[in-house]
Amino acid sequence: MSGAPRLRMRGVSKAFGGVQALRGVGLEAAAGEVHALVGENGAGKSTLMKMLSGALRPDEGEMQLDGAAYAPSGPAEARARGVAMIYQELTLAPHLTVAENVYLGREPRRGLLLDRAAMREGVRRAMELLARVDVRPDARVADLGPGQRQLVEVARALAGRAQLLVMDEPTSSLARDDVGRLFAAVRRLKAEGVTVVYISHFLEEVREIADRYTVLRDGETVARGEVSACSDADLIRAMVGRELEEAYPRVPHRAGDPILELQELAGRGGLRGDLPRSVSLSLRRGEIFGIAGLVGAGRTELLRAVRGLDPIRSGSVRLCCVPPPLLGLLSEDRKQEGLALSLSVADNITLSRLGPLTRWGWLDRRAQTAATVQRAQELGIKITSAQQTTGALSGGNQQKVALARLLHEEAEVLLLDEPTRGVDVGSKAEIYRLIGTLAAAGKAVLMVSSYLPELLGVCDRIAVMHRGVLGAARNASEWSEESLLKAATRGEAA
Amino acid sequence: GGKADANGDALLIAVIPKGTTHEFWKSIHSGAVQGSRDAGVAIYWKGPSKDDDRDAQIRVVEDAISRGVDGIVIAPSDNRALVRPLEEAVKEGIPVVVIDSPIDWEGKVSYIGTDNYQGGVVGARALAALLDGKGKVLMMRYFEGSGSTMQREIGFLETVAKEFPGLDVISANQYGGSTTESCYATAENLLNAYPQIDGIFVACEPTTFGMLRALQDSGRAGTIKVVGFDATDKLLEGLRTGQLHGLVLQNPFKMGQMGVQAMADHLAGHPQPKLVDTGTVVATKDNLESPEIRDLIHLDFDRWLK
Amino acid sequence: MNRLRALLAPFLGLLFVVLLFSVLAPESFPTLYNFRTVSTQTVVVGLGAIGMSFVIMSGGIDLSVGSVIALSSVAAAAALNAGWSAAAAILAAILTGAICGLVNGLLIARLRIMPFIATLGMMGIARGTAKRITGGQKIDAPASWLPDLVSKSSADAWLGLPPGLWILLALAALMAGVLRRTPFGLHVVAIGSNEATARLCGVNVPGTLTRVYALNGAFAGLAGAMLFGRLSVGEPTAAVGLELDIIAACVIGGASLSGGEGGMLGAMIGAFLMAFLANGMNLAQVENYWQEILIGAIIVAAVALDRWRHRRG
Amino acid sequence: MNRLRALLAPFLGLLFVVLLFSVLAPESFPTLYNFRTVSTQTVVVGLGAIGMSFVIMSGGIDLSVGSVIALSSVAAAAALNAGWSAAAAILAAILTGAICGLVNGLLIARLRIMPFIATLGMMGIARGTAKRITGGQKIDAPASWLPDLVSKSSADAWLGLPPGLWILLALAALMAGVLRRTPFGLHVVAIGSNEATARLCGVNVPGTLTRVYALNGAFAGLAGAMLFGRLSVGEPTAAVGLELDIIAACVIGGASLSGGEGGMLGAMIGAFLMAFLANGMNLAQVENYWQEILIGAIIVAAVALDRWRHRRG
Ligand SMILES: Nc1ncnc2c1ncn2[C@@H]1O[C@H](COP(=O)(O)OP(=O)(O)OP(=O)(O)O)[C@@H](O)[C@H]1O
Ligand SMILES: Nc1ncnc2c1ncn2[C@@H]1O[C@H](COP(=O)(O)OP(=O)(O)OP(=O)(O)O)[C@@H](O)[C@H]1O
Ligand SMILES: [Mg+2]
Ligand SMILES: [Mg+2]
Repeated sequence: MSGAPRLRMRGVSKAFGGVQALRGVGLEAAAGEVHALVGENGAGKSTLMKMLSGALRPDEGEMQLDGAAYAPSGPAEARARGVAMIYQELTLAPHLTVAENVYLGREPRRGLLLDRAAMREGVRRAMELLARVDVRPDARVADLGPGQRQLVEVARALAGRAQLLVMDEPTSSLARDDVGRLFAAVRRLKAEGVTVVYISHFLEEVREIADRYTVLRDGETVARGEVSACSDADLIRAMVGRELEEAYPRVPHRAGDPILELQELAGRGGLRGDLPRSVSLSLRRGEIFGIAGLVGAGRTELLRAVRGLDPIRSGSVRLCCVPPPLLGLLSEDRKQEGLALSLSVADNITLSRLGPLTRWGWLDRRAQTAATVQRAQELGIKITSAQQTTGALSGGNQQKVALARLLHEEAEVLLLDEPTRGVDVGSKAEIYRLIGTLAAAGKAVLMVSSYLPELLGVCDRIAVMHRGVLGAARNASEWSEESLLKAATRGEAA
Repeated sequence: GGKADANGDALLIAVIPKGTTHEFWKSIHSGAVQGSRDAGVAIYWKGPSKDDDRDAQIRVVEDAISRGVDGIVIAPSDNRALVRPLEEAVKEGIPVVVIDSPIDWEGKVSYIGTDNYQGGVVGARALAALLDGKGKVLMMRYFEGSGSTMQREIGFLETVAKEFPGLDVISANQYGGSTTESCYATAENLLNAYPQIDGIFVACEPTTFGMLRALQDSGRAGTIKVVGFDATDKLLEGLRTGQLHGLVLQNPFKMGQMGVQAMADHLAGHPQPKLVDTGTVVATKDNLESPEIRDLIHLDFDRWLK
Repeated sequence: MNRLRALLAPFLGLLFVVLLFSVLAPESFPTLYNFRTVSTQTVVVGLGAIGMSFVIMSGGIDLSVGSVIALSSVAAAAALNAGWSAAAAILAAILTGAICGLVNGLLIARLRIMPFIATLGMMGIARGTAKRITGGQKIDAPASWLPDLVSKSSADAWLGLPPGLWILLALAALMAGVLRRTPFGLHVVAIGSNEATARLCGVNVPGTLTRVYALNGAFAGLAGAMLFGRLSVGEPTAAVGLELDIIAACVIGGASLSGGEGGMLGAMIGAFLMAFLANGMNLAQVENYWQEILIGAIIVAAVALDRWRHRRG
Repeated sequence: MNRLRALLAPFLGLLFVVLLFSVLAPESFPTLYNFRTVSTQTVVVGLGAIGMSFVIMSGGIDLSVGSVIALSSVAAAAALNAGWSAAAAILAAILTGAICGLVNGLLIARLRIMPFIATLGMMGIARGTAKRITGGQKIDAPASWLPDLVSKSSADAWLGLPPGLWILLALAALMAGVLRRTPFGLHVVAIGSNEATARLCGVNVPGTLTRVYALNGAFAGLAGAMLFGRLSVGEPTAAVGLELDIIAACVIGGASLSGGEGGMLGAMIGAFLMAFLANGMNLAQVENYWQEILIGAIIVAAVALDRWRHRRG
């Protein structure tokens, strides 16, 4: 028993229809180890981990837990074998309470009935571990914010007495403090001998928490080793398969006349319907303006209010010139909102501005295809045909399709909400270059991001949002990660 | 009848009822079979797939025309809606005999059926006789748009107004609806609404059945004089046990039989009378065993339909 | 609490209808006898609504219940005709319904056919089968104690109320417990709330859904037995469109067709609201078409109110 | 292409039904006269299916069309009675339908009531209103050329086929173009595919949905005028349950009730498949209940096949 690692996967392959997602992947992790799994979008990380959790079954290959063969027939059996997973997409049932969600599928019973007392107690203990006792076991999940929801997700994994815990991008909606608490919990588990597989696109997180790593590229294992024995550049090279010259490529651009002015803007977004509270800013042509802040600060709601998707309570949105410039919004949630995945790439790109593609009220398909192909070339989107279904593209390419729509719209003001969320390192750099190119062409960019290095690397000016109030804007060079974080948590622009 | 050869030796006559789910139609079917045996023709029995659905019955007529039958005997579910398809049948050389319910159309060979208005008149007189010409009377209607029952209902109301000033109609605007259970629920509700009723008139089988069930259930069966329509085993039992007091009976067997016979005779070139009233009689507990009534109610369907 | 607050509107609606007709028809509406009448009229829809609540909570729908109720009423009649006891006839009806429901469940859970479609198909299949069995006729059955269950006479009453009402209330209470207090019920709500989550949490989604539809079929079967009791004949053309009344009862009671929301008490209130409305209108001599118009308007108003409440939080 | 491949199964089904009955009833089924008969029988459902295709593509459903068709047929009859011309009567029917549809659309798009519920309410309201207008009776109307549109006699035919069929086919072709080739159509598909995306892209979602339901109502109104033509009376109790036939036509033709998928050609194939099946069974003397059972089974089979095709990719 002592010789075998906790987890061993060998020669695992999986295909979805024609797509070979995994080909002969191997992965090993010992007891009490935090193992990072990294790779580009679509490399196959989530797919590999879903084999462990029983959500998917491998076409080929074998898996072992503590030396014993492991081939779960479904999530229930995986959990019975001590494997827990936090999925990349939030997987909570909004109509159920926190306790019901945490124990769904393995409810403690008293006779034929649910043992609600035991469920409450278990949740309370898990939340203590995360130092967030404010999340009550009987609260309905629908009433929680996104950060709290992700904590429920974590609690579900913690409450299960797992031997192997898989975390697929668990921090994408977490505030900094909660990330810290999560890491503390992970360290405690590690000390108890639990194995953690940790998936993240943030290399600094990998560096902070992981002992060893495995890199996937195009469904194959391309590198593995000790985290302490490799540099970020090594990791990136393994992930992307080439040297990445610059993480934040800069395209020279100059700010021009003001194009968008917000004054004391207050909206009706957010859980309590009062976000944002007060936002004043002036955006100029050829400028990239960044907004930092914690999850739930109201940044998304600000962009939606400016775009006219959410109602405005008070204050004003003023646009220069007549006719007013067009506003285009890139949604933070590609799957749910950003793209109609079952429609073609052409339809997705042109949907927001069909006018120029019609003659006598009828759509000219050939013009639509031409416009699509042109945008695809400009942005380097890899498509086989304009009529291809958007859902078949990889995540990075999907994000570019969403961006291409803003170009097709000929929007002058681009509202970008987390433009690189869930996007891998290589694609990120391309998107940054694209944003720079747009600014150089005289467009104004208002960019929201929770990833501070990219704000600092890409933006000209940055302001911090705290509880619905936007602080003063300063040049990017005057900010550091520390000062941004401080402003985001305390709300002072100092 | 030139198409006789195409269909084999016998003439083929389509007999089209309004529906297939009431025993009434089984009697017509039996009569039609008897008629076909008497006349040496073949019949083709086909009702609409949805009962009392005019468009569905039109389809059946149209399909019969497509099929190239030699004649159509039909109980039209509407006195106007069926005119056009039947005219088309005549245009295709297919003569039409109408049974059971009248139709506003001159092109028919003959109408053989009950005078529904007269059925209401007979019902009113029977009820008045049971009540000695005075008392509170309730009438529950069938569903909105049902033509033959409407005629009976009018016949009843007009006769009461004209001949029996002592009868007080306290409710006549509530519809039972097209299914048995909706008639039943409405009957229950009406009985609750009127604790003091002396007589009830209902103009077809589902309403009579629903009313009978409601009376039985409320324990008032037998205390209120009821005149209903049509004869099924359940209704006859009600008559025997004194829970119903009169059933206006039509003669569906005769309609089917005479309908097919008239069509065969017409195809053979014999002129037919335009109108034949198959008549209505009121069955009561006392005359149940009389030969006239026995012939109407004790049909052994197996003799014709097996 | 939240769930109780959702019941407020339908409850006030029920109260309003009862008060309104007590004023409009003071002699006949607010009497014990009339209440017994309305109760027996509610039994069929009410039993159907118990099963349908599970289906709607799971995010599904069942359009076949009307047909299944008719088929089960035929089955009960046929069983009695074959010389079976009344209890055995009830079981035969329940079993018939459960089998139809099971087929629905398998189509939905295993072949992954949308509930609307699968049960639309079953609607025709069950109705056709009922007509096939009876040759399209009503079928008579020998006397038994089955009709007494839905009798409103005081002789048959238990504690002054019809036995059918007690059965309905007892089963509603029991199934409310099953829905809220057992793992099975939790799984049903979870599937309706987020099916992918339920799957990932190891809930046996196909198995649970199959059981939900089979359960609904069983309740439709029991409703069919009660319908047989009311009519004392098995009728293949009965209960046409009754599925819409049953769904309406659930919706008026606060259920959401997108799943995860609803409850047994609400469904019962909805069923009684519709029955009192029909009864009161008959008693007050209101023309029948008003009933259709009003029920339609109430359905829309109930949901509009609920949406408005939701939006205000 | 993908979209054509989805039509293969319903088309083969139609072919199979036609061939089957050509063998079973060789004298009467495969004749021009019978084809004219089936065409006129399909016109009402077919017109309904054109509008319903838009609704289903947008991810909605409309349960009220049967009632709206009945109400419109009453409106056509009333208009003729008031001395209007046949063309004006058709317009009156279309307008009546469009108004009902508009109300549905406003409830769905503005008050954000689920389509199932909003149209379930309208189902009762329209039916009750039709009965209210006519006092529950059918209403007679003076003779006009309106019934000739759905006549199958060769005297009224255009190029050998009934005028109604040409109207149906022309409108189906036109609306197929509208669905696939106009911004409005693309917006409808986008809403059915992902409503949030459509909103994000600046599509006027409430406006588009309102127009979709109003359009569907207008087609139901035209179908009502045709039904009046067939019956030559306006009948408030007509077309009960017809909405399910119309939805079934769309589904058999490959539409998905979750939105974004479907098409006009498929809906027409579905409508003709059902009409040929009913007609063939009548001609071949198959008992009615088989028709109900078979249509039910075909609906399920069509969708099961589609699911299976999807899963295989
Ligand atoms: N259910 C599915 N059907 C078809 N293809 C799929 C499915 N799930 C994943 N894929 C494909 O498999 C490949 C691997 O996807 P996976 O989600 O594992 O990537 P990932 O490494 O987790 O990427 P990301 O960093 O974006 O989360 C991708 O090409 C993806 O498109
Ligand atoms: N009331 C709500 N119901 C459902 N989802 C919501 C609600 N409020 C916000 N969200 C969604 O949750 C996600 C995160 O939103 P959040 O509340 O964190 O606001 P935010 O201001 O966008 O946060 P951030 O400042 O990190 O952008 C978004 O997708 C947002 O649309
Ligand atoms: Mg992933
Ligand atoms: Mg956000």
